[in-house]
Amino acid sequence: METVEAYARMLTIRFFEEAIERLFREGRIMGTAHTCIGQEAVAVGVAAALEPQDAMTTTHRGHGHFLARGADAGRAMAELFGREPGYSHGRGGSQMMMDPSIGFYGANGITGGSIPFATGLALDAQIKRTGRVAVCFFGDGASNQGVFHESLNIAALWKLPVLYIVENNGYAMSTATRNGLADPRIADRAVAYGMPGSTVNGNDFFAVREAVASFAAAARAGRGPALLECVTYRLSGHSRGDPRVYRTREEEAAAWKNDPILLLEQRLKSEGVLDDAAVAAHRQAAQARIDEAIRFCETSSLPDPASLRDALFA
Amino acid sequence: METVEAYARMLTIRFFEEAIERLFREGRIMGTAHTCIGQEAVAVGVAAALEPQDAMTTTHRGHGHFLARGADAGRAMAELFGREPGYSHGRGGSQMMMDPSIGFYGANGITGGSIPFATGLALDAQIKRTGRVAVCFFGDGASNQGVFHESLNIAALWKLPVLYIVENNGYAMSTATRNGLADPRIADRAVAYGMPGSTVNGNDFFAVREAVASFAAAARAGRGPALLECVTYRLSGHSRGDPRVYRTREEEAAAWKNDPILLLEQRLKSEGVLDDAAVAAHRQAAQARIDEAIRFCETSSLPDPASLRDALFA
Amino acid sequence: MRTITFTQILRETLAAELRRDPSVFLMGEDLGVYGGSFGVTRGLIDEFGQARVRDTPISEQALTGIAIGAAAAGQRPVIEIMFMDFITLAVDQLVNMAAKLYPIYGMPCPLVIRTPPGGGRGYGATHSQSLERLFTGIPGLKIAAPSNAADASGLLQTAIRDNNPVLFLEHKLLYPLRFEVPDGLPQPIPFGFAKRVREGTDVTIVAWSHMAHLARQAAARLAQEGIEAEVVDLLTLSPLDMDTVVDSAKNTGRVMIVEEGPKTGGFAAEIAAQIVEQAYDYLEKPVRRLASPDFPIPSAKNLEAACIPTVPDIVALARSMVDA
Amino acid sequence: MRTITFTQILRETLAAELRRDPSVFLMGEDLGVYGGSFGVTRGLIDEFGQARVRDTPISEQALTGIAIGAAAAGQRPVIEIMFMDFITLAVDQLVNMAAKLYPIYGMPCPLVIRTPPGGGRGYGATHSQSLERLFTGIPGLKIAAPSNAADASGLLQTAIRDNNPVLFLEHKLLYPLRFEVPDGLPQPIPFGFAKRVREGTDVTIVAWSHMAHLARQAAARLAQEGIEAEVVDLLTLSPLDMDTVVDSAKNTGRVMIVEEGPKTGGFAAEIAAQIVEQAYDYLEKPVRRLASPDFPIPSAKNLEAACIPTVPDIVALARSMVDA
Ligand SMILES: Cc1ncc(C[n+]2csc(CCOP(=O)(O)OP(=O)(O)O)c2C)c(N)n1
Ligand SMILES: Cc1ncc(C[n+]2csc(CCOP(=O)(O)OP(=O)(O)O)c2C)c(N)n1
Ligand SMILES: [Mg+2]
Ligand SMILES: [Mg+2]
Repeated sequence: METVEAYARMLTIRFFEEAIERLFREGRIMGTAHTCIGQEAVAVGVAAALEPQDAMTTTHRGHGHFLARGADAGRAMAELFGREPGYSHGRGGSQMMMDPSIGFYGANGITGGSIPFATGLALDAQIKRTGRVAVCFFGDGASNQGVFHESLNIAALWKLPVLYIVENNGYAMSTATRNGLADPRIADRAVAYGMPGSTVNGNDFFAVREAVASFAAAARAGRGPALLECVTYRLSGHSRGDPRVYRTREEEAAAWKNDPILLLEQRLKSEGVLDDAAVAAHRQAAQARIDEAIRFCETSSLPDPASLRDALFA
Repeated sequence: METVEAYARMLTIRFFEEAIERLFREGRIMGTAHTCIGQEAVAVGVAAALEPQDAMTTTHRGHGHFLARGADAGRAMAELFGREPGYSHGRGGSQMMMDPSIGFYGANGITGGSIPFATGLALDAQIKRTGRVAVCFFGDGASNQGVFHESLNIAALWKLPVLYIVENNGYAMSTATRNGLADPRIADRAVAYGMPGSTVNGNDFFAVREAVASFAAAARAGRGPALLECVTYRLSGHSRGDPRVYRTREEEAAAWKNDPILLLEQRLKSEGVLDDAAVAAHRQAAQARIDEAIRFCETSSLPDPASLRDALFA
Repeated sequence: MRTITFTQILRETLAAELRRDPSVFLMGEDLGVYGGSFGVTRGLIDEFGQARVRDTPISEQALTGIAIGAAAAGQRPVIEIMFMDFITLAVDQLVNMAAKLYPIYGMPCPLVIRTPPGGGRGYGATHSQSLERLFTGIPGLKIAAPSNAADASGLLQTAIRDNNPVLFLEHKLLYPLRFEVPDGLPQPIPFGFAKRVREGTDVTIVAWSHMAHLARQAAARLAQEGIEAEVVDLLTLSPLDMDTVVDSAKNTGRVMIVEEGPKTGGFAAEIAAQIVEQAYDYLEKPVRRLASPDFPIPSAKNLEAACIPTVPDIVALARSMVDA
Repeated sequence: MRTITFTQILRETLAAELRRDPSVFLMGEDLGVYGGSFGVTRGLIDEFGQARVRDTPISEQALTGIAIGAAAAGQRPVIEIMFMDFITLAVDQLVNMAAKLYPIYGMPCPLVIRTPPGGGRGYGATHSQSLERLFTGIPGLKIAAPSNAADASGLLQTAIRDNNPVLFLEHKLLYPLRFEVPDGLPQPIPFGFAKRVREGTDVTIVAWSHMAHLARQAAARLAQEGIEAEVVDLLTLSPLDMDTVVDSAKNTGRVMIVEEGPKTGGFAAEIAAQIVEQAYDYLEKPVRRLASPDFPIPSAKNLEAACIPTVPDIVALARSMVDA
């Protein structure tokens, strides 16, 4: 993925998430959602390093990953609106969408639930020798689930082409990483499986893309899995209505200075790739895509409850 | 525990387990059991380092640990005979016995199932400041269960007084350790939790006792948990009727040369603690204890099915 | 009397039990400063501190197992599983350990597992399930499922003082609702006694948790139509008080059971089967069950609403049983 | 015709499916050289190699989840959970992932989970449970529970070719038993069709898995007493063929259901409830359930035998229903 395209996707994600938060506040969408404001460079950095045939899984906080992978913003948002054109026809909501046609194997509402699933996608890739790499996003909190351990051990044992991308965004809900992990350097956990592990600045699009590209190449070459810790910060609350009592506004203000979008913007400007006018145009275009997505949702039809009737089994 | 007493307990365990295997072959006991022949030095080495108030949990392969901790061989065996005086009144069988009065908190038929349980005993000890240490036995195979990871992380995070004793006996059923663990050096797994981990020769009673004593002292002093890998060999089959197709008779013959009982006997003889007559006397006494246990079982009554009636809730 | 939310009375009850017995402590994900996903434990950490209002990593299996171990050693842990859907991760510990400790090993296990089942908030298929069915068939576990604040408090006190593992269901739609309760805390309510919360002669409606709340409303509407429904709120599913249900069945001759989860394989079936076993000759109609269709709870508002039984659904089925 | 053990026909069936479809593979603990705890897969590794008869570490949750992922990508994994008791560790993956993939995400999940339930071998409370009740209430899972070799083969073929997750129960007491089967492998048996394995007019006995095997024996004994029992073997619990059960209920007017697990909260309750819903007017007697008491299965031979329903227990209950 070209850098400017990556920048544009990060903007799309940001504005998508801001729109979701606004729509909840306004009572125009219901249910729940977890936005990824501040983590856009991880999503897009990873997506930028992948091949079309690669597979991606994500978590409850997955809009960004899905959009980075090429999801249609309108259909993704329609899922939150509970409308028929939503990726799950309104059955799934924010945490349960999938589109294998773009190599996106789903968000997942169970913390850690997709870790073995992605590992299974990698097993399939190994069996079929497709050259596919499976990329599995999860959080610092999810790395405390037992299935993390079980899956990483098996992946390493069988040298499966899977990359475990842990977004260490500082918190699992209200639990700071250091209060959830005995050793908060998550990449260290790779040691237990003799697996390569490393840590990058998750707010640096280039650093993420580079690390993923190199691990993905190794996985494709049959050298097995890796654990990549992307250190970032969840600028959003955990989910809607989070009063964020577990951290200070000062801490947040400091984190905003590392807003990955600003960082990329500054860099692209300093390299002369973009000027102020181009930045404004990109921002406007991204906002327009989101506004259009909202219009699409509001004019699209509700799912028909009768459609559930014979939909239980394939 | 005095060394000669330890030696005597190892003999009791050995003859107990040999009797169990014989009784199964003869059809005199039913159900299932997993014997620990070859692993006696771990059981007794650990037990020898503990204080009376300490707590111990074990696995499906737990007769040795229970006897090392001071179980009555007759009542333990009665449980396998399905008799009323059995530790669980015949309800539990080989894998489900407990006697908190000697600090033994149970065998467990679920591989890995007792890891969080022991961790919870340690939490209780920490809350009550009893100075108790909880000791948790499990196997190389069990260390692949997710709950291992979850429990060790929490124990390290909260600095709980628990020692995780992994008996790396070469196999989980038919699965060689290197085929079950991506990194077969199990003690390495402690790194992920910033927890001390080390490996000892599990066939060396003294090495085990010393390692446990030092970790237990640290835990008692509030310095938290540790992972101790005891490398040993399961000379028995996995359970009764195991044809052991997954390993060669040569490998077994070599392992018999490291029989921990022989090793201890040689050492005690070379140090002049025991002579041939004393060895023979100890062996005879141990065998007599087991023969007496069998007689006890055969003359004791069956449990009354009516006793289950109001026994579901405490 | 005073009015109080379900959430607030649970918080007061937990606080009272924490004060009463030093062996009681709370443990779960984000219970402390955050106060739990639904705010039940909000503020408790200020009075009782981190050691007794204990945040854990996201490790449902171990946190449950650790609580079981602590309970066996004499503590009285009250754990929270943030959504009942996540209790799927702790099934081994509950089924193979907690439920076996006393009957097999003779070891009491005074443990409470608080967890919110239920849909109605658009949270989707993995945050909306009513999974009591995973445990109703497991001997050795008790299950309480209150439908209002007073019962919740009384049952929670009993649960905490019980020497056995108790699954305590707090339906998420109940949390914000306000109920009348006596001043102070209600007395503990013994397990195994269903409540005839409304007397009636035409039809018996058996329910628990949020569906019992709806059943009361339905009965009020039915009364306006001249149908007198008797409502039996089970309070606990294990132990199950069939005597009260059977009495009522004999009284009305018509019984319907309302359950939020999917119809097939639910606990309503057990109640129906027992009614037939015990009151067959008194039945004027086949026992009927009202439940969700056999489909995961969808998130879209209109789909979700189409699945979960509503007051009008209860009214309609009751009416049809009386009419026909 | 030939006689063959349950174990052997499962092995032949797995081999045939492995040969037929390269996307089928087996995965589980100690399946390969060891051949599985009950020997079902013995020798298969020699023909199909380690990649298709795949030993895993002891990690039930991940091995199930990995299989789900592989299935979503187009493989047809057949996993083995060594004892059904251990499936408690995989409940999250089965309930929240496998069962949701198609109905919510629209993603087929062609996965088979083979596992042995049941007691009778003195293995104790965590190696003897009949835990189909954990899954009968979960929409999105299919469940097959054969009682003999021919059905086992036919159902297993169907399970492997189905595009949905199928729990396949192999009762451990059936493994060594010999059954008559046609030469070659039986045809696949479509799911959702119960079998009236014996016709009769006096009483219907509904059962599945090993209890259906016992029910046939009980019916033979009853015949000697002049009681003609009709035996309905369900074959699959999900989908559930109530039509055949209801037909039989209408035919005999007396129905008993035999289940190995504890009585309360078992699947027999569901069948009882549906019979009442669908055949109430035809019943001459209340539907009865025969099951284990609400207690974990004990290991001592005499205790275990006192818990699990036996042929004489079935005979006695059937007789009492006809006599009275
Ligand atoms: C099994 C399970 N446990 C708990 C939750 C509730 N929950 C949802 S997100 C979350 C925090 C996850 O933290 P992390 O993995 O760091 O991801 P982040 O939210 O930071 O992106 C929790 C506890 C859940 N959805 N599933
Ligand atoms: C959850 C669970 N999975 C599988 C088993 C079956 N099983 C019993 S013992 C065993 C091997 C355990 O290996 P290890 O932990 O190394 O202990 P060892 O037998 O070597 O003492 C297995 C697979 C079980 N009892 N529980
Ligand atoms: Mg996080
Ligand atoms: Mg081992």
